[in-house]
Amino acid sequence: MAIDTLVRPDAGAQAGAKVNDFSIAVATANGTGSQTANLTLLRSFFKMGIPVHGKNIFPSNIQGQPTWYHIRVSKDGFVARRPPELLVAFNRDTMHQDVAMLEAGGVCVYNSDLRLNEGRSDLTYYPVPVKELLAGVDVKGKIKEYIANMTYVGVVAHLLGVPLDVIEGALEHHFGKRQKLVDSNFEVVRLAYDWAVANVAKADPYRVEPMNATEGLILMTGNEAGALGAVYGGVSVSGWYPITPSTSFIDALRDFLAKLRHDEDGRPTYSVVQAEDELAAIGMVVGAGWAGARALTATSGPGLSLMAEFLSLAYYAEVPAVVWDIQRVGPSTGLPTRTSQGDVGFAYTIGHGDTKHVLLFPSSIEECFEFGYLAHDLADTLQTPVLVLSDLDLGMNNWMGKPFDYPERPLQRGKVLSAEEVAALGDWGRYKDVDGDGIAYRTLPGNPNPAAAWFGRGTGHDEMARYSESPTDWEQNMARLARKFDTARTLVPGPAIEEEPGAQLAIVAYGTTRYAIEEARAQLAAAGVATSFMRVRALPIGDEVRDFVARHEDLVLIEMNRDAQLTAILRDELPEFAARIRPIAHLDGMPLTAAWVLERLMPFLPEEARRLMEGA
Amino acid sequence: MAIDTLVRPDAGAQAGAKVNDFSIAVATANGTGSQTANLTLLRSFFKMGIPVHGKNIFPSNIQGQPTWYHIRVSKDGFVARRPPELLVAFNRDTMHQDVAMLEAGGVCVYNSDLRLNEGRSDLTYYPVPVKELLAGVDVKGKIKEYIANMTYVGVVAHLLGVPLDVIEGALEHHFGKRQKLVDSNFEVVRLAYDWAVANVAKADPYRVEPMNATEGLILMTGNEAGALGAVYGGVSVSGWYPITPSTSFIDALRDFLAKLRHDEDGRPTYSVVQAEDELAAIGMVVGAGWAGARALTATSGPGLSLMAEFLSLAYYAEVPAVVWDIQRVGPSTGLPTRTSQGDVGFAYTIGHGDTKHVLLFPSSIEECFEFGYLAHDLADTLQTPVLVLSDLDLGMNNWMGKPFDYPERPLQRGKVLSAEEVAALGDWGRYKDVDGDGIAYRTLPGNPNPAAAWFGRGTGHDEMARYSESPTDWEQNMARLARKFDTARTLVPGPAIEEEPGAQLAIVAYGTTRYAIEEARAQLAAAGVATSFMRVRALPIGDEVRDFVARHEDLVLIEMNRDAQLTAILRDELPEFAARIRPIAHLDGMPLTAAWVLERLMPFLPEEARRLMEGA
Amino acid sequence: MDRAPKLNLVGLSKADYAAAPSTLCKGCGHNSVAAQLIQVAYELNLKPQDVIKLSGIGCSSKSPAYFLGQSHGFNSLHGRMPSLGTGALQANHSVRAIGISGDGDTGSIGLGQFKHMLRRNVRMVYIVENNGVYGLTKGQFSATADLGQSLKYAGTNPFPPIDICLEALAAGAGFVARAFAGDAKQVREVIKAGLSFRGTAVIDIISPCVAFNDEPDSTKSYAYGREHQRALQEIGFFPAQEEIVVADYGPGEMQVVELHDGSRMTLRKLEADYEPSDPTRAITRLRQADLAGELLTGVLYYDASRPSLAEASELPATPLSMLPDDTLRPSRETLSDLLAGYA
Amino acid sequence: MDRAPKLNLVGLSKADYAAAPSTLCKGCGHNSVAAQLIQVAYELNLKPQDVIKLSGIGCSSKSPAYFLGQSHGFNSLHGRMPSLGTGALQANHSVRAIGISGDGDTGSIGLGQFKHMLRRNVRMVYIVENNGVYGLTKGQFSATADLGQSLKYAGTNPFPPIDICLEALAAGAGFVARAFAGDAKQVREVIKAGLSFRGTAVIDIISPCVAFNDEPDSTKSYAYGREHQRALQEIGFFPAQEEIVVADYGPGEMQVVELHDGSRMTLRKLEADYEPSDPTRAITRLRQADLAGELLTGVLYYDASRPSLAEASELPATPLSMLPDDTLRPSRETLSDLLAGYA
Ligand SMILES: Cc1ncc(C[n+]2csc(CCOP(=O)(O)OP(=O)(O)O)c2C)c(N)n1
Ligand SMILES: Cc1ncc(C[n+]2csc(CCOP(=O)(O)OP(=O)(O)O)c2C)c(N)n1
Ligand code: SF4
Ligand code: SF4
Ligand SMILES: [Mg+2]
Ligand SMILES: [Mg+2]
Repeated sequence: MAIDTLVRPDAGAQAGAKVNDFSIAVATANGTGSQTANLTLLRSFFKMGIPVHGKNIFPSNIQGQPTWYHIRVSKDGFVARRPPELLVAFNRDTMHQDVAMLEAGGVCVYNSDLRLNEGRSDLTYYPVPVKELLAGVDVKGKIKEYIANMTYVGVVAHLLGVPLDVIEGALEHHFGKRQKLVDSNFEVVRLAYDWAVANVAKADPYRVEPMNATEGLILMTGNEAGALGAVYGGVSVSGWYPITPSTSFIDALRDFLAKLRHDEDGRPTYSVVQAEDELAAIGMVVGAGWAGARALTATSGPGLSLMAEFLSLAYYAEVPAVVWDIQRVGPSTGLPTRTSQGDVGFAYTIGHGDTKHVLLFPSSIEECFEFGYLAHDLADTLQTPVLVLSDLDLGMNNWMGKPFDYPERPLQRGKVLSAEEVAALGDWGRYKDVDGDGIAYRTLPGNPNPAAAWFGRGTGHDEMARYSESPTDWEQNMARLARKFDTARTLVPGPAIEEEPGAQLAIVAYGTTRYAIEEARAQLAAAGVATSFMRVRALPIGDEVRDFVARHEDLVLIEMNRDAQLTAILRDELPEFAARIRPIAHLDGMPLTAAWVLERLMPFLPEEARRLMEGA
Repeated sequence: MAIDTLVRPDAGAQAGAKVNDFSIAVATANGTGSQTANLTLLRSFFKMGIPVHGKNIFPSNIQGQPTWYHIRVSKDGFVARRPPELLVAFNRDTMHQDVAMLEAGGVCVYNSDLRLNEGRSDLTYYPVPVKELLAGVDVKGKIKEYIANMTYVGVVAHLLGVPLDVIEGALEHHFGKRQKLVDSNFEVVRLAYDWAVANVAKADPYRVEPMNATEGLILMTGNEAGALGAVYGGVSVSGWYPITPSTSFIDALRDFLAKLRHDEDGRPTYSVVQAEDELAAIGMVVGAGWAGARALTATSGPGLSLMAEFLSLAYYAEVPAVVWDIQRVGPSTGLPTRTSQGDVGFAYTIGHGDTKHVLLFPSSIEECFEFGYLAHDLADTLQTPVLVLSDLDLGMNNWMGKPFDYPERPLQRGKVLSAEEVAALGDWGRYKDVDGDGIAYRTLPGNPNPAAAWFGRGTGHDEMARYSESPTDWEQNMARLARKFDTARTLVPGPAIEEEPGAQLAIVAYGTTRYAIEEARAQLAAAGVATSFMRVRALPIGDEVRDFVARHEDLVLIEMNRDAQLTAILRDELPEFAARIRPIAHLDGMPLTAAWVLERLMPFLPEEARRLMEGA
Repeated sequence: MDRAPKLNLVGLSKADYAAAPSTLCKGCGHNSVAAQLIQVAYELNLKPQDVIKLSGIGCSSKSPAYFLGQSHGFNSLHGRMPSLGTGALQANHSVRAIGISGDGDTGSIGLGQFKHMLRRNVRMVYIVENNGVYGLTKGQFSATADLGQSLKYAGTNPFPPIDICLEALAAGAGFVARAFAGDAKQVREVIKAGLSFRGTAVIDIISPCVAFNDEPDSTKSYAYGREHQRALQEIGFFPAQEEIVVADYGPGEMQVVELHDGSRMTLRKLEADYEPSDPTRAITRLRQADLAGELLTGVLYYDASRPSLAEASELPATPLSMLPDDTLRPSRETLSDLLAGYA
Repeated sequence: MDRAPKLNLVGLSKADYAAAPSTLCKGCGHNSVAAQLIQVAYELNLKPQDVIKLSGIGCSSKSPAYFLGQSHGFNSLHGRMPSLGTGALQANHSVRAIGISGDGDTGSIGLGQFKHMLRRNVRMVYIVENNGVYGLTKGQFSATADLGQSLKYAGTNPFPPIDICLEALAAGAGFVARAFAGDAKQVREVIKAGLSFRGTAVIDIISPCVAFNDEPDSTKSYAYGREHQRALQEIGFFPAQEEIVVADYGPGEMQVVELHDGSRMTLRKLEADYEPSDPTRAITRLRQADLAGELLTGVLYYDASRPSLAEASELPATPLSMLPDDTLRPSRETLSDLLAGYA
C-alpha cells in the first residue's frame, strides 16, 4: 500500500452506512470542462483526510465524445480501480450503458434535462434539474456549459456529506490566484448544494467522514512527479514531440523548469525543443548526451518505435540518454488514451543487433520522482540509454504520495575526464575497460585538452574509438558492453519484496498493477491466505530478483499486456526457473481491479486456499 | 550437407597430394576489380565438378581498402569457412598479416612487385612478377589495374592444375556476350599461365582434379535466389532503400523482373520504387499490400529499425507485407559488410505494443528461392508481415544448389472476397473470425461492391473495422490475432531434423550456421560421436520444434549473435525445457568454421565423447 | 410524405456519400472540408468504389472516416500517408485517391515524405487541412504556425512557418492551390479540378481549429481568413460533357484549363496579371502575399506536363493488384531457362 | 635538415589539423573539401578543441574522420545529423560546429530534419557534399540527381532533382551558398564566412563522385563544373583584425558584409546586379541558372537578423553541459516549497 498512516474513520457511523469506502463514476462529454468539477471532488475528499484516487477514462477526442472520471474513496487506502457504486450521469449518449453498469444497490445522480428513461428498481436515483438551477446564473455560452458540471459537485457534496468550505478550498487550490473563477464556480456549487439540501432526501448508504489519513501527503500525477524528478536530476536538454499520454510530462517539465531553473542572470539553465518528430527528438537527446548535458525525451509507443535506430546507436556509441515511455495501448495507434504495459519487451532490446537497455518501472509518484533523477544518474554512470516505462494510468492521473525526499546523493556524472585527468592518464582510450566493470572513461566536447578528442560513431571501433572492422575488436567491445550490462544489474533499483511466512503463492509484477494486486492480497490475507509479492523495479534483474524466484516454486507474474512480456524476459534470464514463472497477462486498456486479480489468481492457489477464498 | 551427389575424386592421385580439399584466400585492395578474377577461379572449380564456395570478406569502402576472397574447395561438399592453406597476396597493405595468418605448410602466391619481406621457412612461396608479365599487354590505366588480377588466376591455375579452357569457359560465363572482355582477360591469364609453366616449380601438395559432384547444380547468391523466388511468387510492388547487404537483392529483383515480367503489350507487371528512406519503403509496401498487390522490401539492421512503426501498424491492421532483412553486424551501423544473425529477437516482436511476427530463416539458395514465394503466400494467407531473415554471407556470396523446383502450389492469395462473395455473405465484417483460425476475410480497394469497403486503421476497431475504444473489442481482437499466430505455427516451414540414434548431443541452429555445424558433425561422426540436429526454419515454432526439444535433454543452440536471441525466444515458448536449451552464441562478423563449432561443442559433450574427439 | 432523395447520374443520393458522423469539434474547419468532399463526389457522380481515402494521424486525418463511407480508406501513421499512398496507387492506379493530412502531419513529421511524393508525382488529391496547430494533441505549434504568434497553451512561436504551397512548388508539384475552408465553393471547385489532375494535386486548405487556434490574430483563424483572403481567381469546374456556363467576362479575364480527362477548370482572374503557369512567379507571389498579410488563395500553379508515377512506370491498364496469377508467375520454362545460365 | 613547420597564431601547424588518412576514392571531391577544411582551420587559427564535427552516413559523412583529428566528432545516423547537432549545440553552444552531409543524407532520407534544423537556425556550418549519387552504396540516384540522367548502375532517373539551396531558402536559412569542390579558394573562403555566421550556414558543395557520377553530362561532374560554373562573386574573408586587401574594383562592384564576430566577407560581384539579400530573388536566380544549365555558385543569400536557436533560447554564457551541479539541481527548500502546493 502506498499509504501507511491509515486512520480508521469515525467508529460512531450509523449502522448500514458505507463510510469512506466507495467508488464514483462521473460520465460527461469530452471538452465540457468536467475535469474541474471532478478534480474538485477528488481534492475535497483528499482535504477531508480520506485516501482517494481519481482516474480519467477519456476518449481520443477533443470535444463531444463520452468521457468518465472514476474516483475511488477508500478509508483503507486502496487506490485500484473498482467498479463504481455511485454514478453521476451527465452524458445523454452513454446514460443508458452507464446506468446498466451499476450493481444493484447503486446510486445514480443524473441531469434530469437529459430525460433518463431508466426504470431499474434496484438503484437510488437523484435527478438534478441542471437548466433550472443555472437559470439564475449570469454567464453565457461555453462558460455556462463548463460551469454546469459544478451542479453535480454541489449535489454530490450534499449526498455524501462534504462540507461546502472543503469544496471551496478545493476550488481555490484548483484555480490558484484566480479568485473570480473560484467564485463563479463556487456559486454554482452552493446553488446546487442548497437546492439539494432543500429538495433531495438521502436514500443511500454512502457518505464520507473526515479522517486524517492524507495528512502530510501530496496529490500529483506521475508525469508531474517524473518531470520534477528530472528537474532535480539536473536535466538540461529535452527534445520532444507531442503524443498522448506523454505530452503532460513535457508540459510539467517546462513548467517546473521555468519555475526552478534560472541562473543568476535569470537565464534558463535548460533548453526544451519541440522537435518535428520522435526521430528528431531522440536525436537531440543523444546529441546533447554526447555533448555532456543531461537530456531526456518523453514519448509513447508510436514514438518509441521511431527511436529504435537512435537507441541502437546510443547503446553502441555509449551515449547517455533518458527516454520516458508513458505506455498506452498498442500495437500501432491502438487506444491512445488507455493504459498498458505493452512496450516492455520491445523496449528492452529496442534497436537492431545485440542491444540491451536499462529499464525502470515506476509504480507511484514517489518512484516517478526518484527515477526522475535516478534515470540520469544511471544513464551517465553507465553511459547508455535508460528507458523509464511508466504508463498512462500513472502518468496522467492524480495519485497520493508522500512528499518527495530531496535526493541525498550528488548528481552521479560517471566517468567523465577533465583536461587534466586526460593529461595525467597519458594513454586514455575512450573504450578501454580500465576498471573491469565494462564502463570506460569519456570526455566531453569542449574539453580544452586536444588529446581528449574522440570520434563518436555507430561503426565498429577499437578501444581508442578508431574505426575498426577487426573481428576481435568487435567481439571484445561487445563483450565489454555485456559486462557493463552486468554492472547495471548491481546499480539499478532492486525489487520491492513483501515476503510472508507460509505464503501459498508468490506474485511478481511491476508498475501500476501493484494497486489491484495489493488490494487482492489484502483480501486473501483477510481470508487467511498468505501470499508473497515481488515488485520488479528495473531491468536488468539482479540477484534479488533471481533469489526471490529461486525461493518460490509457485509464482505468477501479472502484467498488462497480451504477450506476457516480462515473463519472457525472466524465463530467458532464469531458464532453470522458467516453468515456474506463470503469466497472468491481460490487456484491455483499463487498469486492473482487485476482483479481476483475485479471479485470475484462483486457479493458481492451492486447493485449500481456494476453499478459504470461496468461503470468504 | 547441401550436396548429396558426391563423387570421390580420382583415386589415382599421387601420395601426399591434397586433392580437391583446401581453402584459398585472395588478398587484394577494394575497387581493383579482383572480383572478376576471384569469380573466375570459383567458377572454374565448379565447372571442373568440384564442390566449391566463395566468400567475399570486404570492407565498407569503395576503393583502396583491403579485401579478401575465400574459396573453399571441398571434394566432400563442405562449404563452411575454413582458414586458408593457400594465399594469394596481392595487397601490399595486408601482406604481412596475411602471410602471418597461414598455418605451417601453407602456400603463398604473391605479387613480387610488392616486395614481400617474409622469411617464414614453413611456407611455400611463389612470386609473380606482375608488372613484367603485363609489360606487353596493350591496355592502360584503370583497365590495366583491373586486368592485373588475372595474373594470379593464371598462376594459380597452373599450380593447382586447372585447365586453361576451363578458365576460358568461366570467363565466358562471367562476361556473357562481351567477347572482347573475355579475350582481354584471358590473354593475361594465358600469359601468366605460360610464364608459370616455364618458370614455376610446383613445390606444394595442393591440386585439383575433375569430379562430377557439381553436375546439374547451379551457383548463385542468396539474394539472387530470394529475389527470383519473389518474382515467381508474383511480387509486383517493391519500395526499397539502398543498404548493404540488401541492395543486391533489389538489384537482382529488378533484373529478374525486367527479364520475366511483362504483359502482352510489353508493359511491366511490376513497379519497383527507390524510396527516400526505409520509413517510406515499408510504407509503400504496406500501402501496396493493403491495395492487394504482393509487395516486398529488402533492408538490413538500420533500415529495419526504421520500419518498426509501420510493422506495428501492418500487424494490427492486418496487411500482408514481406521484408527481407539481410542481416549484417549491428548494433547501429556496426560492421556493414560483415555477417550476423543479430536481428532475430528484435524482428520477432518489432513494433511497440503486443506484436509478433512470422520470421523465416533461409539457409541455402534453394530455401531463399522457396521462401521467396512462400513469404508472399504466408503474408497473404495470414494477412500479416512476414520477415525473411537472411544474412550477408548467404545473400552476397555464391553458393551451390540444386536448380530450384518450380512452385507447384498456385499463389495462395488467402481470404480475399470478390464483389459477389461480399454480396452473398451479407453480414461480412473485416475482422470477424468466421473460421476459428483467427484469419478474417478481407476485400481490396477497387472491389466494385460498395458494401466491400472497409476502413483500415491502426486505432482500436471492432469486427466491422469501425473505430472502437471498447475494452472488450480490443481484447477480443487481440485474442484473435494471437489465435492467428497459432495458426501461423501450423503453416510456416517446419524444422529440418536429422536425428541420429544414440546421439550424444542435440544441436539446434538456423540459417547459415548450418554449414560449419554440418562439417563439425561429420567430424564428430567420424570419431564415433553421434549428434542430432534441428535446423529451425521459421518462427513461430510449431509442434515439431517443441517435440524435438522435448525429446532431447542435452541441447545446444548455436547462433551468430551475442545475446542468444533465438534461445531467449525458445526458452519463453518452451518454459518447461528452458534450462536444457544452452546457447553457444557468438558474433565477430565472420562466418563460423567447423573448428570453432567443435571447440565450443566440446564442453557440452559427454566425457566419453570428448575423449573420442581428443583421440581423433 | 417523404420525398425521394435526389439521385445523381450513378444513381446515388448525397446520403450515399456520407459516412460515420464526425467526432471532430463543432465548427472545426475540417468538418466543412469533409462536407464539401461529399458534395463534390455527389456532383461528380463518382462511384465510391472507385475512390480511396488516405490519411495520416491527427484530427484532420480522422476525417476520411466522415465522408464516402462506401469507399475503402486507410487512416495510417502520423506523417507517413505519402508512402502508403504511393504503394497503394502503384498497386492500383485505377482508383482516384483523396489524401487528407494536417499541417503537423505534412509540415512537421511528414515533410520529407510529402516532398518526395511530389517528386514522384503520385496521382492523388493531397489536401492539407492547415490550422497552424496540432489539434489532436491539444494545441502545440505546428510547422505552419505564425512566427511570433502566442497561444495559450504553446507560448510564443520562435520559428518561421513553412509554407505548404511553397514547399510543393519547390518540389516540382504540378497542381498547387490554396483555399479557405470558410469559402465552400472555392474548396469544392478546386477539389474537383484536383481530381482530374494526373499527378499530385496539392491543396492547402486553411481550416481553422476552433479549439486551439482561432484567435483573430492567427493567420489560420476564420476571422483572419474572412478579412484577409485574396483569391487569385474564381474557380469553376466543368465535366467533359457539360458546357461552360459563366457570367460575362472581358477578354483575358477568363482562363480555361483543359484537364486531361476532358473536363475543364475555369479561372476567372481576380488578379489581372496572374498566370498560374510559372513556378517562380508563383513563389514570388506567395512571398509577396506573406509580407502583405494576405491569405492568398486560388490555383497558384498548374502544369500537367510531368507524367505521374504510374505513367512513368508504364504500368499496364489493369492494376497490378488485379493481374491474374498466370501473369504474375512466369512459366515453368522461364525458370529452367534462366537457371541454365547459373549452371 | 628538416625545416620546422610553420605555426599559426595558436601555435599549431597545418599537420595539427590533419586526422586519419582518407579512405575515400582518389580524386573524390570530398577529399578536397576535407583538405580545405584543414586549411581553413589552420588559417583561422581555430583551436581544435573549440570545434565539433558532425555527420550522417555516407562517403561524405565519413570525411570528418579525415580532418581535425584533435576535435570531437560524431559520425551519426543516415540523415539524422541535424537533430543530433541540434541537441549537441543546445548542450554546448560555445563550440563551432562543422556538419558534413551528402546529397542522399540531406536530400533523401534527411530532408525533413534538414529543413527543420534550418527553421530553428542552429548554429552550424552545414556542408552538403553534393555528388548527385549515393557513393557509399555504389551508385544509386540521390534526390539531387539530374532529371533524365542515365547512370550505368542506376538506369535513368525519372524524377526532378531537389535543389539544396532552394530548399534552404524556402526554409528560411540566413546563409545559403553554393560552391564547387574543384574551386578550392571559393570553398575555403565561403566556409570561413560560414563559420562566422550565427545560425545555420548552408553550403552546397558540388563534390564529384569519381566512382559513380563523373561523366561530363552529369551536372555533378568535374567536367561540368569546370565548364558551367558561374560564380556570382569572388569571395574573400578577412578576420576581425585584418585589413581588407583586394584588387582594384569599381564602385558597386564590391560588397563588404560585416559578420557578427567582426570579421568581414567580401563579395566582388561577378554578376553586376545580384545582391544576396532577397530570398525571392535568390530563388528566381537559382531557377534561371537551372534552365540555363549553369552551375551557379557563390553566396546566394545572406541575412544575419534571425537569432540562432541558442540565442532564441536565451541560453546562459556557460554551456548547459558545463553548468555546475548546484546550478543544475535546485535547492532543498525549493522542493518543499513546491510540494506544499500539492498537499
Ligand atoms: C509517431 C507519432 N507521434 C506523435 C503522435 C501524436 N499525434 C497525433 S496527431 C498529432 C498532430 C496532428 O497535428 P495536425 O497534423 O496538424 O492535425 P490536426 O489535429 O491539427 O488536424 C500528433 C503529434 C502520433 N500519433 N504518432
Ligand atoms: C538507415 C540507413 N539506410 C541506409 C543506409 C545505407 N547508406 C549508407 S550511405 C547511403 C547513401 C549516402 O549517399 P550520400 O549521402 O549522397 O553520400 P555519398 O556517399 O554520396 O557521399 C546509404 C543509403 C544507412 N547507412 N542507414
Ligand atoms: S481540436 Fe481543432 S482541429 Fe481538432 S477537431 Fe477540434 S477544432 Fe478541429
Ligand atoms: S564512391 Fe564516390 S563519393 Fe564515395 S569515396 Fe568514391 S568518389 Fe567519393
Ligand atoms: Mg493541424
Ligand atoms: Mg552523394
